[in-house]
Parts: sequence; C-alpha cells; structure tokens
Amino acid sequence: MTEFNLIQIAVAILFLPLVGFAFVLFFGKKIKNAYLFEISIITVTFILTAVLLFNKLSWFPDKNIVSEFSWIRIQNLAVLGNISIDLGFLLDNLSVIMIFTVALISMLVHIFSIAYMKGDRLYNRYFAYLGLFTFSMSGIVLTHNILMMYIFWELVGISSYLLIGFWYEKKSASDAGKKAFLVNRIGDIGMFSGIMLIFNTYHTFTFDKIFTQMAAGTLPFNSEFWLTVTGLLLFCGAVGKSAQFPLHVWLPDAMEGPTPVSALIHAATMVAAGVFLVCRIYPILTGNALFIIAVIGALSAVIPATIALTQNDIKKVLAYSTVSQLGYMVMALGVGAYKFAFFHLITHAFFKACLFLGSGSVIHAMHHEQDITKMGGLKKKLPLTYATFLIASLALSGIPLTSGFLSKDGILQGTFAFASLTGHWLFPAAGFAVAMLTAFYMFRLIILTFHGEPKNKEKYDHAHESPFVMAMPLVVLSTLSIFFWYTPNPVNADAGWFLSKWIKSPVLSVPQNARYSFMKTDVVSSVSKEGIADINNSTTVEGKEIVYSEAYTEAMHHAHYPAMFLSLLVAALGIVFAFIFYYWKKISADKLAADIEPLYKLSFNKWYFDEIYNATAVAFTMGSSRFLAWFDMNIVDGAVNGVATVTRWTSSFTGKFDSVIVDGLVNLVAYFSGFIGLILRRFQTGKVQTYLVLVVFSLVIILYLFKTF
Amino acid sequence: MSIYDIIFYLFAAITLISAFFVVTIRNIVYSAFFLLFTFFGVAGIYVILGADFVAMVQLIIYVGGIVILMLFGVMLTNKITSVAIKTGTSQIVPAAIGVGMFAGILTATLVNSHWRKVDTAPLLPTTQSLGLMLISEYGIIFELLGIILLIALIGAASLARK
Amino acid sequence: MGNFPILSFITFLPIAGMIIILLLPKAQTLAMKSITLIITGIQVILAGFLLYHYNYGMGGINNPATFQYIEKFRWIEITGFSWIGKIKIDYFLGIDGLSIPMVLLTAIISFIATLASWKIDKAVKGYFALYLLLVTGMMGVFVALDFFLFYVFWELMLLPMYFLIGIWGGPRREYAAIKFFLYTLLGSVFILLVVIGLYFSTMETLVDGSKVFTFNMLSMMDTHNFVANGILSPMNPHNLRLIAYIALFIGFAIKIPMFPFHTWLPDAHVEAPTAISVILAGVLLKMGTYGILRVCYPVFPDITLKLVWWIGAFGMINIIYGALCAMAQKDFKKLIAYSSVSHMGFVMLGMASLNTIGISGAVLQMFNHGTITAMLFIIVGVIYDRAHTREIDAFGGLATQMPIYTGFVTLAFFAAIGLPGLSGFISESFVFLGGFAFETIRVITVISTLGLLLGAGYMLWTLQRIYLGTVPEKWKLLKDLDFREYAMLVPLSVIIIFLGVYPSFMLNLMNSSVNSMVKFMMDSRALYSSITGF
Amino acid sequence: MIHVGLTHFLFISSILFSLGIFGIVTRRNAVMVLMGIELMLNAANINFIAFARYGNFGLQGQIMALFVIVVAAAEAAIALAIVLNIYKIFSTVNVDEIDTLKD
Repeated sequence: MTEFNLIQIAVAILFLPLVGFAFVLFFGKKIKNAYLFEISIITVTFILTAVLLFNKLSWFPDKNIVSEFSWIRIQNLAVLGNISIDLGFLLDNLSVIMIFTVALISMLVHIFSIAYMKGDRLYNRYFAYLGLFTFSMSGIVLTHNILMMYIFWELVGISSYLLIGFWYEKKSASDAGKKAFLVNRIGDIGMFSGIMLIFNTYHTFTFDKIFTQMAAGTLPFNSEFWLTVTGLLLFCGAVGKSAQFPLHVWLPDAMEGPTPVSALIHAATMVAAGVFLVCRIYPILTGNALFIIAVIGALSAVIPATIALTQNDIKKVLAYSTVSQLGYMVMALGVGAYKFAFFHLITHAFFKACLFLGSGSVIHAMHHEQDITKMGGLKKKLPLTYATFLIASLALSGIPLTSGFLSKDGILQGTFAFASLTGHWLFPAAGFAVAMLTAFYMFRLIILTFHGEPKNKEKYDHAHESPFVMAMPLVVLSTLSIFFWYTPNPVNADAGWFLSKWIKSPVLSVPQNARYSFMKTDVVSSVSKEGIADINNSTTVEGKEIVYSEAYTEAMHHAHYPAMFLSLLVAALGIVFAFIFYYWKKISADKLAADIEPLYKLSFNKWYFDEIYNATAVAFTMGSSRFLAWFDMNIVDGAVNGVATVTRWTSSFTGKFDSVIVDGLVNLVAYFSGFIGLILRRFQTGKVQTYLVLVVFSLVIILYLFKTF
Repeated sequence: MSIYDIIFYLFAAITLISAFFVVTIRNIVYSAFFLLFTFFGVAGIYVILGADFVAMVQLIIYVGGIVILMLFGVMLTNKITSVAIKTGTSQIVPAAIGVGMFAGILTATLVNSHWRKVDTAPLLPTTQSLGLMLISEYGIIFELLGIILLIALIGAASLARK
Repeated sequence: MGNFPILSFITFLPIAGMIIILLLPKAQTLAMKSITLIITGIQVILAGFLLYHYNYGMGGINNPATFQYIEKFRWIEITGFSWIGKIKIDYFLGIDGLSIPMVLLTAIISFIATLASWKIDKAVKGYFALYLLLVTGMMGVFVALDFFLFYVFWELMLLPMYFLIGIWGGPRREYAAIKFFLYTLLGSVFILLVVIGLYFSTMETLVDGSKVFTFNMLSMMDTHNFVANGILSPMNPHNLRLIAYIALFIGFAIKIPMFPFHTWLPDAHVEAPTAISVILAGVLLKMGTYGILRVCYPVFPDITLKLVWWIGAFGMINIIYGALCAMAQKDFKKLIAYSSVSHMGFVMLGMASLNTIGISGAVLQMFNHGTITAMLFIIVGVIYDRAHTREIDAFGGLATQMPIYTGFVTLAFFAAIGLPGLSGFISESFVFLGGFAFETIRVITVISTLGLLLGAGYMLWTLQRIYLGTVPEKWKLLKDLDFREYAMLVPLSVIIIFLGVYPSFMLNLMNSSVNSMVKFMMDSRALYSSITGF
Repeated sequence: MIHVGLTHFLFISSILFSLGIFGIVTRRNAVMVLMGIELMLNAANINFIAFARYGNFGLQGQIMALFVIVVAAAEAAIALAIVLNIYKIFSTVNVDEIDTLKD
C-alpha cells in the first residue's frame, strides 16, 4: 500500500456517494429499487474507509499524506504574483478516523432507513439525499484547505436543508429546514470573513501553508489581535454548524426531519463538522480566542442541558443533549484538552447515533408517537431496543466501562487542570453540573419510555420489536459504546491506542506570547533536551505535538482521580434523582415544577431563545425589508411620481396666483419651478411640445457648455 | 450704407417681422399669409446672396405650393362656420424663456465664431451651372429626390384617402 | 478564416434575418420563429468559433495591437468644413477578454430567449423583427471599440426594447415601457454629452501626420492624444473630468441598475414578456457594468481611483437594499427583479476592488448572473404560462405537482444564493476576496457579506412558499415541463454546473485582459498625477 | 455701421430658426406646428446659401438648399395628409389633446 493508493482510495470514498446521489436522483423514478444501488455504494465506501483507516494507521501513522491539484490559477497579478487555488486531500490520523466514523454511521443509517422509511412516497429520493449528504461530509473531512472545506461546508448545509425538510408538505418541516440553513449561514458569513482575512494575509487556502507562514511570523495585519479575530471568525462557522450558543436554535427544530436523518446529522456528521473544523484550525487559535471558545462551549453545554430536563418529545431531549455534548467538546478544545475533545467527538458519535436510532425504533413501534409522557413500559415490547438504548445512555451519562466515561472523564480532567492553573473554576463547575443534568434527563427519558405503566394502551398493544435491518445498526452502535475498542484499561484512556498512538495534538503556529501560558514552548526544557538556546527554533524542535508545560502535565496528572470520582458521583446522583422522581415517585415532579414555576417555564420554553430572536433579529429584518420595499415603491419611485404630483399642484397653484397678480417676475419664477417639475415629472406628459421645450433647454445648456467664445 | 445694405435690411425686416407674426398671431389664416411674406423675404435674401435660381425655386415652391397646401390644411381641418380658425397657445412663458436663451446663445455662437471667409466672388447667374451639377455630379441624388417626391405623392394621397 | 469579418457577421446577421422576416407574409409564423432560432443558433456557433480561436495571452483594454478579430475602416469622413476640421468616424470592432464572455453570453441568451418567445401569438412578424434588431444592438455594444459606434449600438438596442415591452407586455406595459425608455434615454443623453466632450478633447495622429478629432475609445485612453485645452483633457487645469465621469457613470449606472436609479427595472420586468425579461436581465443589465469597465475605467482612470469608494459603497447598497426589497415582494417576478439589483451589486463591488481577483470576480459574476437570472425568469415564465398569476402566496406545494420543474427551480435558486459547486459561488467569493484585499473598500466588503444571508433568506422563503407545503386544489392540474422548456432549462443548468466545477474556463479567458486593466489602472495613478501636477 | 457680411445672414437665420422653434413649441394647432418647421427649414437654407457665398464651396450650398426645398415640399405633403388623418380620428388637430403617448 503506497501513499498514492491511499489517495486513490480517498478519491473513491469522496466521489462514490456522489455517484450514488446522481444515479438515484436521475433513475429513481424509473428503477424501483434504485435505493439498493445507493446502499451498496455506501457499503463499498465504508469498506474502503476501513481499508484506508487500517492502512494509514499501520503503515503511515505519523505522516500527513497530501495530494493536491491546481483548480484555479490566476496569473500575473500586479501585486501578488501568480495565485493558485488548490484543491486536494489531506490524510492524517484525524481525517481517516473521522471519515471512518462518518462512513460507518452513514452506512448504518442507510440500512436502518430501509425499514424506517418503507412506504414513503419519495423513498428513492430520500436515499439520494443521504448520498449527497455523505459526499459533502466526506469532503469536509478529507480536504486539505479551508476554501474547499467551506465549499463542502455549504454543501452540507444544503443537503441538511433537503433532508430536514424532506417531508416538505409539512410546514413545520420546511420551516425547520429553512431555519437550519439560515442560522448556519449566519455562522458561515463569519467563517467566510475569516477566510477572507486568511487569504488576504497568506494568499493561500491550504492549511499547511498557512501554518508554516504563521509560524514564520506572518500575522493578519501584523497583529495578534487580528489573529484572535481570525480564529474567532472561523470559529463562527463551527458555532453555526455545531449548534453552539447562541446559534443552537436550529438543531432542536431540525428534529422535524426523519429520525434516521437526525441520527446522521445530529450525531456524527453535520454537527461534528464544527468541532472538526476547530480541531483543524487549532494551530492558529490564540489563547484569547481559545478562552472565548471555551466560554461559548460552557454556555452551550449548560443551557441546553437545563432545557433537556423538561422536554417531553423524545427527539427534542436527545437534540438538546447533543447541543450540550457538543458544548462539552468545544469547551474541551477551549481549555486545551484537544485530544479528549476529539475522542469525545468519536465516542459521542457512536452512542448518540445509537440513541437516535433507538428513539427511531421506539417511534416506529409506537406509530410516530414522540411524546414520552404517552409512552411507558416499552421494556417488554422492545427488549433489544431497550438494551441498546440503555447502554448508550450509560455511555452518555459517563458510567464506567463505557466509552463515554473515558472521554467525558478526560474532558472534566482537562477543565480541572485548566482551572487549577488559571483559576477559572467555573469551567469544571459547569462540566460537573452538566454531567449530573445529563445523567438525570437521560434516565428520566428511559424511565418514562421503557418503565412504568403504558399510558397509551392502544398504541402499546400494537408496538412490536423492530425488524432486523433496524436492530442490527443498534447492536453495532451499542457495542461501539463499550470501552474496549479504545483502550484496554476501562478507567484510564491515556494508556489506550486511541490517545497515545493515533491522536496527536497539533503543533501550534501562534506566536509564543499569544498562547496560553501552559502551551508556551518551554525554552528551558528544549535547551536541556536539544542543547540549543534558539528561541525562534524552539517551536519546531519539539516535533509533532503541542508542547504543554510541565505544570500542565502535572496538573492533568493530579486532576485525573478527583475528576473521575467526582464525575462518577454526580452521574450517580443524577441517576438516583431520576429514579426518585420518576420511578419511585418519592417526589412529584409536577409539584416541584409548580413550586419553581418561573424556572420550569424558562426551561420548558427553551429559555425563550426563539421568541427573542423572532422579536429582534427576524422582526428587524422583516420590518426593514417591508420598510425598504415601501420606501422603494413610495420614496424612490415616488420621487419621480410624487414630485410630479407636487409639481402639478404647485403649477396649478402658481397658475392661479399668476392669474390674480400679473407679475412678470412671479410668472417667471412659477414657470421656472414648473419647468423643474417638467424634468422631475415622469417626463411623460405625453405632449411632444413639452418634450421639445425640454430639448430646447438642454440644447441651451449643451451649447453653453461647449461654447466657443 | 450702400443700396445693397438697405435692400438687405429691408428684406431682413420683412422676413423677421412677418415670421414673428406667423408664430404669434391667433388667426391661422392670417398666420399662413404672414408665412407667405416670410418666404418672400427669404427669397429676397437669397437674391442678395447671389442665389437667383434658388430664390425663384423658393418663390415657386414655397409661396406657390406649400403655403397653399397649408391653407388647404387649415380649411379642411376646421369647421369654417365656427370661429375655431383660431389657434390656442400653450406654455408661452417657458417657451419664450427657453427659445430666447436659445436664440441668444445660438446667435452669439454664430456671430462670434471665426469663420474662415474667402473674398466674395462677383455675382453671376447660377442657373446653368446648377443645372449642370444636378445632372452630373449630383445626378444620383437628383434621381433619388425624384423618387422621394413620387413616394411622398403616393403616400400622401393614400393617407389622405383613408 | 483569415480576414473574414467574423465580428461584423455575428453582429449584423440578425439584421439579415430581420429583413427576411419582414419579407415573409404575415401568416408564416412558424417560418419566422424558425428563422430567428436558426440565426441565433448560428450566432452561438460563431461565438463558439470566436472562443475556439481566441488567443488567451492577449490583453486588450488600451492597446489596439492586443485586440482580436479587429475590423477597422473609415466609416464616415467629411472633409471640407475646413474651419471645423475633418470629421472622421471609424467602424472599429474588436474583442478582448472583457468582451468575449459578454459576446458568448449574448449569443447564448438570445438563443434561449428565442425559444422562450415561441408562444408569442400577437403580431409575430413585428415581434421577431424587433427581436432580431435588438440582438444586433446588444451584440454591437459588446464588440464596438469606436465610441460613436458604441453609442449607435447602444441607442439601436433601446428602441426595439421599448416596443417589445410596450406592445407584447403585461397590463401596465405602456407605463413600464415609457418608464424604461425615458430612464435609459436620460442615461443616453448623459453618455452622449461625454462622448461629444471627449471627441473635442482627443486628437488622433493619422498616417500622414495630421491630427484629427477622434471617437476612438482606445485613443481616448492614451494621455498623449489629449488636446492641451480640451475640456476633458487632464492637462487643462479647468477640466470637467470629474463632472463628465459622474455623468457617464450615471448613464451606465441606470442600466445596471444602480440604486437609486433602479425603479424602472421591477416595472419593466413585471410587464415584459418572459423572453424579454430574460434578455433584459441576462444581457442588458450587463451593458451597464460592461460600459463602466470598458469606458469609465480606462478613459478616466484618475477619477476612477478617486471615486472607487463610492462605487463600492453603491455596490453594497445595491446588494443589501435589493435583497431586503426582494424579501418583501409579493409578485414572484418582481422578487427576481430585485434579486437582480442585489446581484448586480456584487459586480459593482468587484469592480471597485481594482485588483485582478475582484475584477475577475465581477466579470465572471456578470456572466453567471446572466445565466442564472435568465433561468430564474424562465422559471417564472413557466409558472405564469400555466397558472396566469405570479402572486407568491397563491401557490404552494408545487414540488409534489411538478417535481422535475421544482428540481430545476431548486438548482437555480441554489445557484442564486451562491451555493458551491454552482457558478454563483466562485464569482461571489472572488468579489469578496478581491474587495477585502483592497484597503479602501474593506469595510464595505465585510458589510456586504450580509447579502449572502439575506439572499439565502428570501430565496429559501420563496422556495418554501411556492414549492413546498401542500398543493392547493386549484393547481392540481398543472403539468410538468414540456420539451421546449427542457430545451431552455437544460443548457443553462449545464452551464451553471460546469462553471461551478470548472470556473477556470472563464477565468483563463479574461485573465490577461483583467491583468492589463489592473496594470493600466496602477500605472495611471502615477501618470495622471504627473500630468495634473498634484 | 459695418458692411453687410456673413454674420448678418447668420443672425437672420438664427432668429428665424428660434422663431420656428417657438412656433412649434407654443402653437396648439398641428398646421401651425408645420409652419414652424418650415420656418426652421428656411433658416437652415439661409445658412447654406450664406456659406455658399462666403465660404469656399462653389455652388454646393445652393444645391443643398434646393434639395432641402424639395424634401420640405414632400414633407409638407405627407405631414398634411397625416394631419387630415388625425383630424378624422380625434376630431381635433390640437396637438396637446393628442397625448396617447402618455399611457
């Protein structure tokens, strides 16, 4: 297996889903089973990603394989010289692991959908859209430059628009699709501005070249402030796609799409793209930028977690849980726990996909009933779904032996260490609070859905376990939520191959004094290791990873056990509370809700974000649009028509005035104003003679301008 | 002030004064008659400028043809019995201002331009040489004009017949 | 092909067609349509031929030697008025990288608009005769290099347009036609003023060494040709170049149409028949920006450099104002018309950037907007043909009723909001990247990115209101596309997708010219400051 | 008082021309408009002939004046025919009442 073979495989992985999309789109009407083509294509893609993953990690574990070609070449620019806009692939460990995850989940979702979507009017079209979506997402993961990433970023946006609004005949569905796209677009505008800044500074879009130039000291407008701004603008894209506060509002609405789509979009692919972007641009993020990112992440972790507590729609709960978990990852990136963030991205992808598909299975069984207060006791009817759902929930709550425990623990550990070094204790506090809330609402969900008495007897009686094609993905995903895939030691992920071998934190390109203090290259240590006291060189001598200071390593080490036990404790607390409230019913949840009604309402109504946005941004835009349309019709266009009326009125007035007082001077003034009116009037009295007068005046002006004497 | 000058001023006065009446007087029939005088004055100016043949053509075509045509137009389009042979005017003041300014600037331009003049040649009869030019150098244009006249004749007849 | 006058041929071929059509008896409508189709088809082939033999390395702009397919001979020559000097007007055609995309666009859009006019049944003879005359005028504007000739073509296109809107238009057609006519005529008057002013300020040296006033645009770009005391000569300390520039700019800006001169556009579009809307949005609007690039920029580089912020600012206003106005429209066609206003703003923004990327983006956007908007207007036409209304709120759920049509609609809408993979994306990105690189308009560029959001907003909203949801009972009978409509929409879709994936095709074509333009502007900064001495 | 020369004739013609415009612009009767046009044509003719005399053209100016006269005759005939038609359709020849161009 050479590097070239790997690139060939990557090309095939990228374009096969597109072929599937085109084929099914064009022949879906004529060939009844066109969707089988798409499914086989995606299976082949998955096998290829597995091959790619295996070969990359075994043969080139430390190598970044790049292949590029020039897409647009602009020559002889006056200032910049030749510019070539390249497209290309970057295969590093990050991208091959990610593409494997994407392809796996995409394949499972395809298979799950065979049964779930059975009988839909646009059955084939649905699979075509899934193919398009997989193509776009693969593009984001495999690309080696920011422009191509933006291109596929938008394609993901549009394919999510198509998928979320798949049942377009429902107004709520098409609304949700539109909202998703527009909210994403807000983030994208920020991202594009960031790209403009990057291009303006480095004249290239390729990540490697940007990093190299930045490490050599080129900064946007030569200032660290603008570097921070660049990083934050690019992060805006992630805020949109990963549904971070304050742009998280689209994600819960996006649950209007078919449930497998929710699993695909909101677990592993689209929302993960934002976190992936931050991972990609990590080298250019300054300390200040990272801090703001951490704050946004913390807010996005806490707020949706509180909202999830009170939701009754099974998919909404999961949606808010997704936002909250993504906030977790972003916060982890912000506090410097890069590896754990990416680790959580992968583990979360599997168990959240499992949860969504599980909820799909429940909804399918209950004939499209989504309200958990109307379910209950489904454990007996859907044993397999229950088992897988439980495993995934345990993983999400961070219970040992699951993958979620490992990654979540790592993130909490990271915030803990960060706090001990910088004193921002709110981050770990937020982390632990969210851990408890997560455990609570997940078990609330499980208890209400699977335990207790069935509340809707009729639907309950008709419920039945899902067919094989739906059960198989659930089983696969729930197995992937167990620890042994990632590390042999169920309590410490550091020892595992995933973190020690595969995922390397990138070398920072940011100038030393713009970094977090614990990420500054330790000059002394490099002297001691290399015997060279060259500061300029010190960024590169260390090789492939971020150099954390010894204090940080120390802090991480110390944080390990406290974080682990504390997180276990809060998770257990959360679960216990859930049981107290909903299983044993020791405390009435309704009564408590009534006692703290304002808080309950705040949570139940999603902190009124939608209402606030509707009342401000949307209302402002619509208002100004209506105002401007009115302005256009009546002021700009009416400047012509309106002035005409006024002038007509003026001239009739002056006409009368004239007939009363015969005064040559007044006459002259009046007619002069009438003449101005003639110009400003629609120029269309319809009388040739009026036009002629105008012509005469124009001639006078022209002759005067060009007079020869 | 030679006799030449006096004749010039005479014709100029006839032309301009009657032209003024053409455009100001209310009765159209009178206007037409003043138009006749204007053309006559113009013909006189032609003579002063040594264009004897053109002057004759002017008299024959304009005075004899076009003015009569105009009168027919007036008669045919106004009820003779009514008093409507008068014409209304509109937008006198802006027109007067505009045209006044225009006249001023046009005159100033023409008068102040430095024309490259040659010495005036002695006045000679022009009819023969014009005739020669019309059938030699300007032959095609002459023919074309004939066709135009024919077309105009047919066109006018068919238009008026409708 | 050697000396074959291919540009004259491509320009005047429609006139030949017009004469044939005029000679046909009134009832032969099919023959008239076919002749128009064949003529415009030949134009497309000729444009393809031009493209095939086009030399990518030649820059054009101000250097006559690097123009291609040049045809130049004396057109009008009057000697003898010795005190005025000789009047000499050349018939001077040629193309460079700025014009060839426009020639291509004109040929393609004319062809497609012919198909769109297939259903015209009122006074067919007059319609197609005028239509062909219009095509000649448009093509002429893009190939003329003599300012007088340029102006003649500019006016030539005006008149048929007036009649095409005024006779074959909708209920308020006369109002719209008059408004269009007077607005553009006003612009033409401004242009004419400057043409005359430039004529009396520029002298060209003939072969025999004598100097004459000239209408040659390329001579006007060379400072050596200016007369010392001409009113538009930079050497004249009391020159009127600024005023003349503004007049010329407004003349072209009315065509773009630039805020606040844009109000004729919605009216004209709403009333015009589909094919004419296609032509109007596809080609006519480009003449404004083309004129600015072809004339304003190289003839008045000194003033351009001074006013470039304003050009960018008006571009920004167009983008945002047009988008917001579009959002509030209830008439589908009016909405598309305002979206044109918004999209032409990108062109202005790109022009204002004065660097290769931005201007390339602007020219590319001209081409792309031509194809995309043509498609959008055809889409409106399709629905209007069937439903006889354009009220957005009257529709709903057409995706169920007309799935293939909706597929094309989705493609066109996505192209209009600049989705990657479709042609609009590259041009808009280039405009932004170019604008951002130029310090003067950097802030403007950043604000303009809002247009991306607003554009997506109104487009998706429209998509939702017309095509998504459930079908009202009364539209249950609407039929999906027929063959003629496929023939219009498929080529445009192919172009849009092709340029989305392979924009280099167009960018390479214009690269040398854009570079020459940028270099010329940069050199002029020093040149003109040395002449005027400030 | 200076001797009568080129400028005198030009003066006459420009005044005549302006009066012609005045007539066209102000008179409401279509026939009167035609008369105004005739005045303008005559003004132009005076210019032609004056330049023919004082410029270096020989008789070209006079030829041109002849042509103008011929064309004017044709024009007058056609125009009057049109006026008659207008009168039949609108029952008026007042140009300001004929404003279908307006809508």
